Amino acid sequence: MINMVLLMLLLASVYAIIRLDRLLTAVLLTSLFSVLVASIFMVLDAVDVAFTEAAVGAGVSTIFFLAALAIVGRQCKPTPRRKIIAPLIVVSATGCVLLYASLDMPRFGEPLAPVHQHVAPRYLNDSAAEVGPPNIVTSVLASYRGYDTFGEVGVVFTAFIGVLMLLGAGTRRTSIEPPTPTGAPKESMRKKVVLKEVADLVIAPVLIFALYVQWHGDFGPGGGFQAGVIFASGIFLYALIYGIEPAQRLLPPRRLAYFPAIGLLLYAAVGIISMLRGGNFLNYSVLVNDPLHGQHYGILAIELGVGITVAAVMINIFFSFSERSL
Amino acid sequence: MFTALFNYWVVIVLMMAGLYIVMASGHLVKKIIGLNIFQTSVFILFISMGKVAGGTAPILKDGISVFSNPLPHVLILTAIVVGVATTALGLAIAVRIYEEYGTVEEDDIAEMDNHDQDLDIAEYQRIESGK
Amino acid sequence: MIEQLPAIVLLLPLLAAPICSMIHNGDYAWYLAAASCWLAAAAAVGLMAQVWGGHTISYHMGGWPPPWGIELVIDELSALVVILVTVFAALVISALRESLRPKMRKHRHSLYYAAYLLCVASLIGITVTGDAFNVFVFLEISSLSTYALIARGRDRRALIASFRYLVMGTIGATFILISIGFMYMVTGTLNMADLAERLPALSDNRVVQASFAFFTVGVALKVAIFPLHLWLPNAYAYAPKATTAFLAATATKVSLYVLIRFLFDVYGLEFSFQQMRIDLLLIPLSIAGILIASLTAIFQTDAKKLLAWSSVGQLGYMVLGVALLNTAGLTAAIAHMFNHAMIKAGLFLALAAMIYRVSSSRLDDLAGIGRQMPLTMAAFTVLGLGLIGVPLTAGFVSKWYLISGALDKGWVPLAAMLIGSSLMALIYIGKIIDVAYFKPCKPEHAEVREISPTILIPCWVFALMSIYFGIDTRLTAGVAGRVAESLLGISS
Amino acid sequence: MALLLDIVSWITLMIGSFFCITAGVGLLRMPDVYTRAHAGGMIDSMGAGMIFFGLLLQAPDYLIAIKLVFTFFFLLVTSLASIHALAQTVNVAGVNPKLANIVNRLEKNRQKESPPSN
Amino acid sequence: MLIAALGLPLLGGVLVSMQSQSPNTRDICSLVTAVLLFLLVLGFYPSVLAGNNPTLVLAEPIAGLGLKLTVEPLGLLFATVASGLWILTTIYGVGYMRGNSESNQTRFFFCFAISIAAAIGIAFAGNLLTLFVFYEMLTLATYPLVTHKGNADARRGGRTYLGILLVTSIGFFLFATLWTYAITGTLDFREGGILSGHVGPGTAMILLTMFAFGTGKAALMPFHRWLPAAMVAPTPVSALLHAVAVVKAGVFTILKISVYIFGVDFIAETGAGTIVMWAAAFTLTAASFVALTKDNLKARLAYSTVGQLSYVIVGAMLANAAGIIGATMQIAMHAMGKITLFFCAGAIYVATHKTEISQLDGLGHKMPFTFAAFFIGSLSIIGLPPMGGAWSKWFLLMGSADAGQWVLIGLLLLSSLLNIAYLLPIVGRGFFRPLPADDAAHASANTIQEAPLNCVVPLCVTATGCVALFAFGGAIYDYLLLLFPKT
Repeated sequence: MINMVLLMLLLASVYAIIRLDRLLTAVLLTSLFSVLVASIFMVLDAVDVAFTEAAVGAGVSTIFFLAALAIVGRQCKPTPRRKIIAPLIVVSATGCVLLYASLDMPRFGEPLAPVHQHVAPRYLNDSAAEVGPPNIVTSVLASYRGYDTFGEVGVVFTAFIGVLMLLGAGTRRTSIEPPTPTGAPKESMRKKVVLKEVADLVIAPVLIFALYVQWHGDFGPGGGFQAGVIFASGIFLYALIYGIEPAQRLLPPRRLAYFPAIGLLLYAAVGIISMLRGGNFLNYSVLVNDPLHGQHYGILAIELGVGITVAAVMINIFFSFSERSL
Repeated sequence: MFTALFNYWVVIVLMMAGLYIVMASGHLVKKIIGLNIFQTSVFILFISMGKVAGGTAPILKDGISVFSNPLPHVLILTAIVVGVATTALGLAIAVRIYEEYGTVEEDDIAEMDNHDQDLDIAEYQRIESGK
Repeated sequence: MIEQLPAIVLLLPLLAAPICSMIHNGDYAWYLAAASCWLAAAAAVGLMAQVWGGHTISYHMGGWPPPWGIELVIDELSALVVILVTVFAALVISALRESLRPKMRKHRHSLYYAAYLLCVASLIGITVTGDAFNVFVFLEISSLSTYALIARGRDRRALIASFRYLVMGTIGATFILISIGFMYMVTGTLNMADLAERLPALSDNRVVQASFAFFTVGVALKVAIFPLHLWLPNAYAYAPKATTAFLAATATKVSLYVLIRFLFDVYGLEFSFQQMRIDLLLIPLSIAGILIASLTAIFQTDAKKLLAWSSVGQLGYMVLGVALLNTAGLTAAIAHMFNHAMIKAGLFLALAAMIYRVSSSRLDDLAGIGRQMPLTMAAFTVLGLGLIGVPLTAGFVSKWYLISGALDKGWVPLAAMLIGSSLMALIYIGKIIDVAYFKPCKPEHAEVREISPTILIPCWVFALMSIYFGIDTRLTAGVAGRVAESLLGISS
Repeated sequence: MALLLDIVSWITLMIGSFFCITAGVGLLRMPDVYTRAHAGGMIDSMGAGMIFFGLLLQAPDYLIAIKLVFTFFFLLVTSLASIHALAQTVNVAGVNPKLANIVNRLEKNRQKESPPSN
Repeated sequence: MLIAALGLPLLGGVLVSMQSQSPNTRDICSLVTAVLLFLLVLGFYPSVLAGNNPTLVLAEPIAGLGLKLTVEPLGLLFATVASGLWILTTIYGVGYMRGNSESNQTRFFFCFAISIAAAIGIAFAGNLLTLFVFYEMLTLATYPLVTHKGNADARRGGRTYLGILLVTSIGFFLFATLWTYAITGTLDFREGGILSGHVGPGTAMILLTMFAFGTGKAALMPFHRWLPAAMVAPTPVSALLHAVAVVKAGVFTILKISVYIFGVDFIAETGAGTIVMWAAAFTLTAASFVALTKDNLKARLAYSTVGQLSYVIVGAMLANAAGIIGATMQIAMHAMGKITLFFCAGAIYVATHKTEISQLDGLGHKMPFTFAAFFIGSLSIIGLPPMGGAWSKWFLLMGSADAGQWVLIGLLLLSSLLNIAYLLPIVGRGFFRPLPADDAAHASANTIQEAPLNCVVPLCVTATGCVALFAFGGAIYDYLLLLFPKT
């Protein structure tokens, strides 16, 4: 029942986004959209995914959107009448195909659906014996389909290279205040005393929580992606409150640009070591003489690789955007 | 019957809404918002596939036997980060377009492009070869 | 070492990319990039040697057996496409160094090479993988790196072209994700071989039919089949000079490989062609694509746009070859994938060399270039003849198979149309050659002289390869023939 | 004892949700931005507070209880600080509160600094 | 042996292109290659007379269809004609080039050698694919020759030349080849043809028409424009184009296809050749009428070639033994005759820089050998007895009589009369007209005299060749009977 209510809320927020011309509110509504989606994932027992969606969807992409809007401006022209018909037709056609398909879909939550019969049972029953960590999602993510996650880290790295090529590494020494929404005259730091106090109070726990999520991925929900993103949002908070300049002194972008590569290479190194020791690429059982330990170390190592890459990429992209928003 | 496929129908409507925003809006950032919504709704489709009635999160705990299917969760973990990567790159390109063209409205850019065609390309080259 | 080859051929460029991004000196980055590409090419040839004669290799990633873990499946078709990607990437990268030098600061070079290597690695990843979701992930890497490479273009229109490509590419990729989701929903597995066993039994299931529709539309966007090709001309025309050579040669070809792999192997011949009648859709679209693209190419005033439109036309040939559904047609499609990639890469490289000297790609700026840069223009002419399909060139072989495929089906007007369109190719290539050789040179280009050997040698390697593969076609048409028979289920 | 706990938590949950609803209505009906900010603040402080307390009583063991307290503390601090930031920025931008007729303090010293020319 | 035949001219071409500095060594080496080639081709005669055809597969571009070379009687005759006349054209070319001190001669001789290699390739082609490959090679190799001068009209002529030839070859010839491949599954030249039994009369006719019009080099009427346009080239090139390689390759292709792809009896029973025959007959007469109107000497000879080529096509389409033999002999005779005429035209140009027929008054006294050779050549073209041309015309008439085509006989005789009408006046003007006044003044200063020796010698050799062919007519006839083992 709960997810039906949440889905209705989703529909309402999407309708609002379609109608809105003021982009700032549209971006905030997208962030609300992600929070709602995260809560739906919670209800559908997808804890890891809810974690990531909340951190990534609501946190990081909203920051990127806001940074882009700070540069591009917040007003967009309403779509003229004639430009509505064509998309409407295409969209309704695709929608009909999807509805036609939904007639044969297995019932929602149906235990006998083919999805649960073929490949999944082995993960559920044997993963404890074969791979080890109780959190099956982490064991599937890191070990069974480790190559997928390797591709995934590749995607993040590609985005990093792309943004770096386009916007530069955010290295220009610019001491600029974060953009105050109303563009009011620059107030001295004194005005921000409340925010600074709260920030000092909150940033430390956030960073520690990120490390907790990183190492705790085997037992509870969590893992490399979530940890990286939470660490990055901690740094964003610091940058937004204290300004880009101190944040760049804390994590100099020129050196930070190495870390995504280091994370990806760490991940690949684990794979290559397993190749050198005789197994196939990313086969952790051969890492140490005892296969179960091998899997354990393997997962820890690649989760760390993923964490480093994702955190470094998100922070670097933020610095690139902030450098441009003069 | 209604509750059985409700999830999927809402997801289909969300997908179509996302697609509509991408196609209808002229503003580049609005297009990326549309893309974001379109991808996120596909993720809900995947996750609602994996739900087992009465199952809990796929974390082994003694005493619990019915679990939801972990495989869609793994796929969606990957897909979410793909979505963010695409959004980040799209926004970077949109920012660069703003710096070059001065606007992010699709039709202003198109009209500027046509103007470029009539602009005397030779003059454009001279700047180029002068650099 | 030998049985680890599938992983090695993928890892070489993929690991070279982060290392490249860390090296700040442009030249060392280039050496590393070129070395990794050439090593990957050697590994690809090793792979083809293992698979020659119809065997397949299965490599279990992470040591887990297929439906649970991810497996890499390599048969002759994927070995051929991997060779195509790696060898042409290696050739283009050796030409890349020269054309990048003045325009970008040192550091940007290494980033450029990193993005290039990521694109190469992900294209290999798509060709080699045997897992449906893995195709999506690597497709996403290749698209992202392509958007980044195109956005580096000198002209500001490259940015808007790259953005439009990003929007259409992401919609296409998400369609593919939806179709993978539907396939997973009704079969419970993601492994392609496993899917191939389970899908035919569910052929009347609506979800499978919808997944087929979404997959075809998604990949059609990537392959730039006729109505969904709008992003390609601008993307190729405004991309930085040498990158177009690589993109034109490999990006669309790998997506076509994915289309062939899914249409024939995963969905199965009966489902995709007899039941869903996809060939009734593909044949008119490809014919329209060929005619309209060739016609637009004739009236273009910008050389790169002209070649980009001709690429759309040639892609129409390949799709037509697939849709003809007989051995000759399919052989033509696969052989043309290789031949067209080689010829188009050479043409774009030669054109890039000329534009690098004349710094404009408009046709009347290339006037009289034949005398100033004789060797480059000679390579361009040889490759242009290859594109038209003059005998003793690679283009002729694939045209021959395609037209005989059309005639085998008894469609004489279709064969006549194909001949007509190769005449159109004669016209637009003739237009460039005529401008280059017979028009007097512009005063300000008087002092233009020959390009440096780093670009000239790859151009000539492409030209000589296009002649060599016109004569000894064991690798192209031979492999294509065997693969066509196995795909169509004709036991030779 | 368990029954007593259940009744008390039931009551606190009801109060918490009541507060949330009133704050929701407040968000819509309040005239200007400051009052709406106050309503928003009330959701997290009172509404969420009572709900967390109710849940705390239901918590089966210590670990979950500590986690609940920690989340509540974190939620309280961050959301109230963000509402403060919102209100302050609006104030800096020079929006005068509708209800009370007190002139905006910043407005005053701005006039003080630049002598009234008119 | 076969490899040497194809490889030698290519090797010669490469050698020529290497010695661009020293003209002498270059000319000698191209001459030596020409002579060696001629001897090599003659070497094939004993094995062909003995009946076995040496074959060789060069490469396998398409599965089951290789680049195959086989030596058979028809091909061997054409190869002999081509290689023989190549020697003479090289000698003449050297003289002409030296005489006019033309620019970039190395490129000229290089392309010359490549086109001869292509002609040999066409002669010895084993299947239709190899024929098409070498046919295209010939077009591309002769293109730089046509645009040798590089000025505006040379380029325009070159563009029409390449345009028509490439469009017709890719448009019709390739399409017809593929169609035959699709129908019969093989493209090999075989006695008695491969199409009999696979295809009905209607499609056979369409196929043959496509092949005929597809070979642009045979200059059937709508596609003959390139031949006069190619006149901008220097004379040795026109000699090469009209007598030795290009046009001969065109008609030889049609002849070979009708004999070895369709088969003579198959054409006879299905009447597939009627369209092409009447098209050729029309070209025959029309070209002769147009030749009458042309004042430029080379243009007139060009149109006369268009006419003479249609004789060969008509012979091929008559589809009986006499017709085919007449057609093959016509190839040899016309080659010999027409090359003499072109050599004379070249010699006149070298000596007096005159190109218009009206300017040729009274040159006969000054250049007796050239005009005598011209006279003999014209007789051979017209087909009067002492010259070889008579035999081919005779057999063509016999063939038409066997096929009962009375209208055709009339047309053949009419065109022979027209030949007389446009060739002999030139000879008359040369010998019987007095020199015009201003030339007379020069005559005393003796500026006008014979062209340089190595232009005149080839003239006389080819003239005597015409007469010799008349004598050897019988030997050629017996040799050609090999084509029809069964009759």
